[in-house]
Amino acid sequence: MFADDFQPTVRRSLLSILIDPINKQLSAVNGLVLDGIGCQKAYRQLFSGVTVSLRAGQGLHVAGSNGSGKTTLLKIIAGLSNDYQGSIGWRCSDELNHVIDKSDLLYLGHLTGVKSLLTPLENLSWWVSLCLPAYPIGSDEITQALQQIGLNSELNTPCHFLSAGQQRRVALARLLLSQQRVWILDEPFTALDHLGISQIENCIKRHQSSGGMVIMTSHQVVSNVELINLNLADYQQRPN
Amino acid sequence: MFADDFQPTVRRSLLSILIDPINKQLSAVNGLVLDGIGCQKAYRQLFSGVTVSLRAGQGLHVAGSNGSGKTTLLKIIAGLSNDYQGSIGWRCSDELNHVIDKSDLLYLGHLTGVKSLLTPLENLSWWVSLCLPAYPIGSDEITQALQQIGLNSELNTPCHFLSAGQQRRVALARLLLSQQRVWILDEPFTALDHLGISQIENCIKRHQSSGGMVIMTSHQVVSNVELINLNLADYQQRPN
Amino acid sequence: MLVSANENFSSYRVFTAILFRDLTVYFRYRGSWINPLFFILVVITLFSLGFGADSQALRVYSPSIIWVTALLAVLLSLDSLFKTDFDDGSLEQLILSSQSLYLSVLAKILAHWFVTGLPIVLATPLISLILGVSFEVLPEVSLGLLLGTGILSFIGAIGASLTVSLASGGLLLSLLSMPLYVPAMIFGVQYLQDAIAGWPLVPSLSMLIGLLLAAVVLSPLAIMAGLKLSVEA
Amino acid sequence: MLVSANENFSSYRVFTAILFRDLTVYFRYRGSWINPLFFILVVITLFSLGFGADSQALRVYSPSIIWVTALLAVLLSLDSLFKTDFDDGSLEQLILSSQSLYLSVLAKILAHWFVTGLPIVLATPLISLILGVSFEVLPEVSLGLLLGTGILSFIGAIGASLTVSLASGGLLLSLLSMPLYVPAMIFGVQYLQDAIAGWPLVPSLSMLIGLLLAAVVLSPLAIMAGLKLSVEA
Amino acid sequence: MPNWQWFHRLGSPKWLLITLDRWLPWVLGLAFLTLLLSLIWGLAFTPPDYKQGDVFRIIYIHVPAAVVALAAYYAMAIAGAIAIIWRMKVADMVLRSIAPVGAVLTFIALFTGAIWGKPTWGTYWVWQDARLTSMLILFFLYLGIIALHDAFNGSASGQRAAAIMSLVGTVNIPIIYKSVDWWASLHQPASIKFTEESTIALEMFQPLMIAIPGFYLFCLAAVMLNMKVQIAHNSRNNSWMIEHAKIDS
Ligand code: HEM
Ligand SMILES: Nc1ncnc2c1ncn2[C@@H]1O[C@H](COP(=O)(O)OP(=O)(O)OP(=O)(O)O)[C@@H](O)[C@H]1O
Ligand SMILES: Nc1ncnc2c1ncn2[C@@H]1O[C@H](COP(=O)(O)OP(=O)(O)OP(=O)(O)O)[C@@H](O)[C@H]1O
Ligand SMILES: [Mg+2]
Ligand SMILES: [Mg+2]
Repeated sequence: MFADDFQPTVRRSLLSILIDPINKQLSAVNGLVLDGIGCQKAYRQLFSGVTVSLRAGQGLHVAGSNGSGKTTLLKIIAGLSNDYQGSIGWRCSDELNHVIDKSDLLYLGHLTGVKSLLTPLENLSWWVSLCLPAYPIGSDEITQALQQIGLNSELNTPCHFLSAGQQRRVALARLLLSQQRVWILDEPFTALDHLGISQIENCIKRHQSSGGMVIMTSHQVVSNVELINLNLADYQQRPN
Repeated sequence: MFADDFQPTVRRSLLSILIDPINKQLSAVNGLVLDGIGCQKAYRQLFSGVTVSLRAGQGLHVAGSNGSGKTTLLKIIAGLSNDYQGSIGWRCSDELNHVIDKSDLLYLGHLTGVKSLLTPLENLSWWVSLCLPAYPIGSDEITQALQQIGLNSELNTPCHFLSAGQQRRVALARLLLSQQRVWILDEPFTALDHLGISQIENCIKRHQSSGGMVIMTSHQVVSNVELINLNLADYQQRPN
Repeated sequence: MLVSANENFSSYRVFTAILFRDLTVYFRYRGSWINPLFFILVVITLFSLGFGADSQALRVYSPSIIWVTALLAVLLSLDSLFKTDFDDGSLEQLILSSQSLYLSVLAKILAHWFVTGLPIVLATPLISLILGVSFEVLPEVSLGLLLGTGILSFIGAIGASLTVSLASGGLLLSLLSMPLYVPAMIFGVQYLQDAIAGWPLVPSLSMLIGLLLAAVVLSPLAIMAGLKLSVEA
Repeated sequence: MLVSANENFSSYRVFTAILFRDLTVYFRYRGSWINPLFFILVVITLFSLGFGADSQALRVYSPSIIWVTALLAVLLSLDSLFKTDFDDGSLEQLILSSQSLYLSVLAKILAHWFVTGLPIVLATPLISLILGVSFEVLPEVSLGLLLGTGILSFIGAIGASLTVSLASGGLLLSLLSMPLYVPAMIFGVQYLQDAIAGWPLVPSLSMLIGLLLAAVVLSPLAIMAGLKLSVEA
Repeated sequence: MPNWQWFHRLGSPKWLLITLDRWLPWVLGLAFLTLLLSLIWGLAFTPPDYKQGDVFRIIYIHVPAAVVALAAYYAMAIAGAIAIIWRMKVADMVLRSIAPVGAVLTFIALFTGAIWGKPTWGTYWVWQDARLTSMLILFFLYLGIIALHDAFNGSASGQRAAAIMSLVGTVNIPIIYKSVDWWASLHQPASIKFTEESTIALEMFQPLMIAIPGFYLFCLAAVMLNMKVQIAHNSRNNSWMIEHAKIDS
């Protein structure tokens, strides 16, 4: 009934509803709202008044030149930084709910959280237990995800032996298992070859079509995915 | 007389000649030769028989999918790894000279050697003293190089405050000051925006036109630079 | 009801996942658990070397020596407790995990204690031998080291979480932890002295247990705050 | 001729560039040079706390205490000597530089000594005060610490270069360095004992000087090999 | 409806700087007056101690310094708590301003105590004395907080880190206070008591009772000065600050 577009699998349906903290009842999530986000770094206003409303199934491409504040914005949305103005929240049937549960967010930044001493298999299993503890994801599924992303013979090689692109793939394999509603991807295509990029693009498309949202940055052209463009240059103040 | 194409500035002419270690006389360098390079990692032959001859002014684009061994090859050429088969050397008037002086090589890998505690200015000055100690490069030139690459207000901000792309730029500013004959660049376009990429491409073109050589990898399309393509897939052995 | 049972289960899953991952990482470098042990043995040997023939003095000062060395071994190893996770971005994932950071922190410290504190405790007979402490009080000394290394790990982890984003945090960590260690030091040395002299143990033992409980319950709060601010930095 | 003069000049330029860069990095974290000093003061304080009322014993064992503590302070800080350079790729650039790696290594160790060994040497009066060592032998004790911290830095750097590519190298470093430190420890303690007792210093002093010279000349060779190996790994 | 204006003003560095400028001369003047009064009274008009002679007069520095050093730690920890709970920038500045003052006062207490110890106990320092050692620990705690704050190069994280550390450090406070009662000690047990009869002679006591407020005022003045420095540093790029600096010079 509610949030129909959030039900590609039985699992995700668990997340598509939200317990309203005030009325203690379930409500449907229609989208993510950024309201007048601004950030100041060392007395310089990086950007201000960033206002976007993202509906289920939509994606946002944060563009801007080097140093314009894309990473900063993504970290703010992910909840890793508290040093900002404005507000972020879910839109639940026309009301704004400012409590975003962390289990709804997947963040993948410049640092990927892949332990170089562990093998791809161990790395991904750990992440699954950490970020998807409520889902019964078995080791078969984890192996499959890694193979699908192009790691076959390297499943049990410690990651510090892997190439730059292979290490990124270990991190990106999370997208294949993810149950999170919003993906926040900071330059996911770094170090990937063409095949890898198109795989990730497909992955994002599938996520969107099942009602997920994506917020990403990339200096490379994202050709196959439909994304709303947000150019941070439009939100910069003239230096005074 | 000899090696005419190596003389864009007075400085570089110093490097365009080589002291033959056997006959103790000067000889002209015509190019770089890779002869049957092969490398094995953990009982797996990554590639073998890579044979290329690069003339002054030419560039080599090492292509290949993730994990095919591009970084490994570049490190071998740079002299950072001794674990390989085959030989590398200068071609000096038809003879092969196996001593490549380190002062002729500039290597820029996944790790850039930018200290995050130091400012861009300090970082570049250090590199100049370290890798170009024989050249009278003043701090004006260093500042100029950084400004040219797009760092203006950040000259004196410690690098760990800078964005991913800005940090790469601090490292890439070396290219503007470089006096080395061969540039070995491992994915130089990582994290750069469009403007940055075209700047680096121009930089490479200028280097080539003054007789320098470039060996690089990139998963992005390199549109403006003429490069010989070397696909590592062609040098892979079938797994047996 | 269902939700809370489910939540408990997933907390448990996260706790064990972190515990076992950390233990795997520690054991993959064989050094990790041998090193603190080796360190404490070498330093204690050096001390006894320094004390030379005067074995009487050695016996008298052995409580202090044991404590100071255990403290240094723990401090030395604490530097990397959160550091590698910070460097490779795992810490961000840990903080972003929907599960309680409190439990994650507990799991990490526990794993760390398994590879630093526990080997020291197990080496008590060897330490006693080198320092000439009577074997009769072995259980008491072991218990003291068990409680002591636990306290040292938990308190030191506060400093580790605050300095994890700093490049040269190692020594700043010592600087911050030393003052916090003093109460534990005082009671710990007192306890060992009582144990070796055969005096009643209840007062100093109860102090140590109290300190450990307080450290286990309270220090994760400070550590959570420290980790969050480090990720923001 | 011209070439070699030029080469000398550029070697000099590289040496100073590395020295000053490292010093800048150390001083940018104000902690870097205060921390070892602070560490040694705290540990010595803790020791004297442990020794308690028996200030006689304290004075007798002060040579060992001074050496063990200086050793630990140097060891603790050595961990980061090449580590940060390894992590950010500076080490590759250092090795690729056409200039002599020998000189680069010397410069790095010297810079490190300036911020760890030297403060300890300058703190000799304070250390003597805490340990109750007579102020009359201050010059001799300072000289001993000067030579001693130098030896400790150079020898410890060998272990640091070998362990730099390992994630949890810190304690492995101690493990590797300890055996190398034993000769220096023995002669150093001997020297300090002689100095404090007012005995003739020539024999132990000449041993210390010999050790320092050998360490300065020979250890960079091992360190160069260790660094190259670490970068390849 | 309570007037919250002052509370919001606290967040404005400009208003704070002007307020500090207004109050600082008064506090500083009062501090000097009381200190001078207590010192003259204590050094010149109090009879010498029948056992210690004139040496005891160091009490007029030692005790106030020790008392205020401890109180400063409380103030710092409270500022830290406020900084963490309400994320007030002013509280951060207060914390960072108190730390060096507290460190110096602690050092004075240590130093004067050591000097006093020589004639009375026959030694500068006794290691097994818990009060002496815990005072030393307090000194290290102050230094650690300063070092931690500065290691972050002035970012918001450094301020939070220092605040957390100051809160964590409060565990040492009861030990410092109670140490004399818990362990046999050479040091004086608390002799200044407000609920019972003090065990100290009235003539010696009176100047001390002036010296302690004097030290408090002096500490306050130093903290205010430090805060001015902090504000100036934090706002060094702001236009109003540049104007302000011009007016001052
Ligand atoms: C380095 C050595 C010393 C240190 C660190 C030290 C520290 C302290 C401290 C922390 C206080 C507590 C203030 C309070 O209760 O709030 C204090 C008070 C006092 N100290 Fe010391 N002290 C030292 C040496 C001495 C010596 C040698 C004497 C005299 C024999 C002395 C006499 C006193 C007296 C009379 C008080 C006031 C006690 C009271 O009324 O509460 N102190 N000292
Ligand atoms: N303490 C500071 N002092 C000065 N500038 C700072 C400070 N901290 C951050 N900045 C600036 O804030 C910006 C941070 O940008 P951010 O990392 O978000 O960029 P980005 O858009 O992700 O860039 P990139 O495309 O290079 O990844 C940079 O321009 C940086 O210079
Ligand atoms: N010890 C090892 N065990 C197994 N495989 C290894 C080992 N060391 C290296 N390899 C393999 O060697 C290859 C190294 O590739 P390299 O880093 O040169 O790739 P690359 O072409 O630069 O890739 P990318 O485009 O991702 O940067 C990887 O496939 C890696 O799996
Ligand atoms: Mg970025
Ligand atoms: Mg690569």
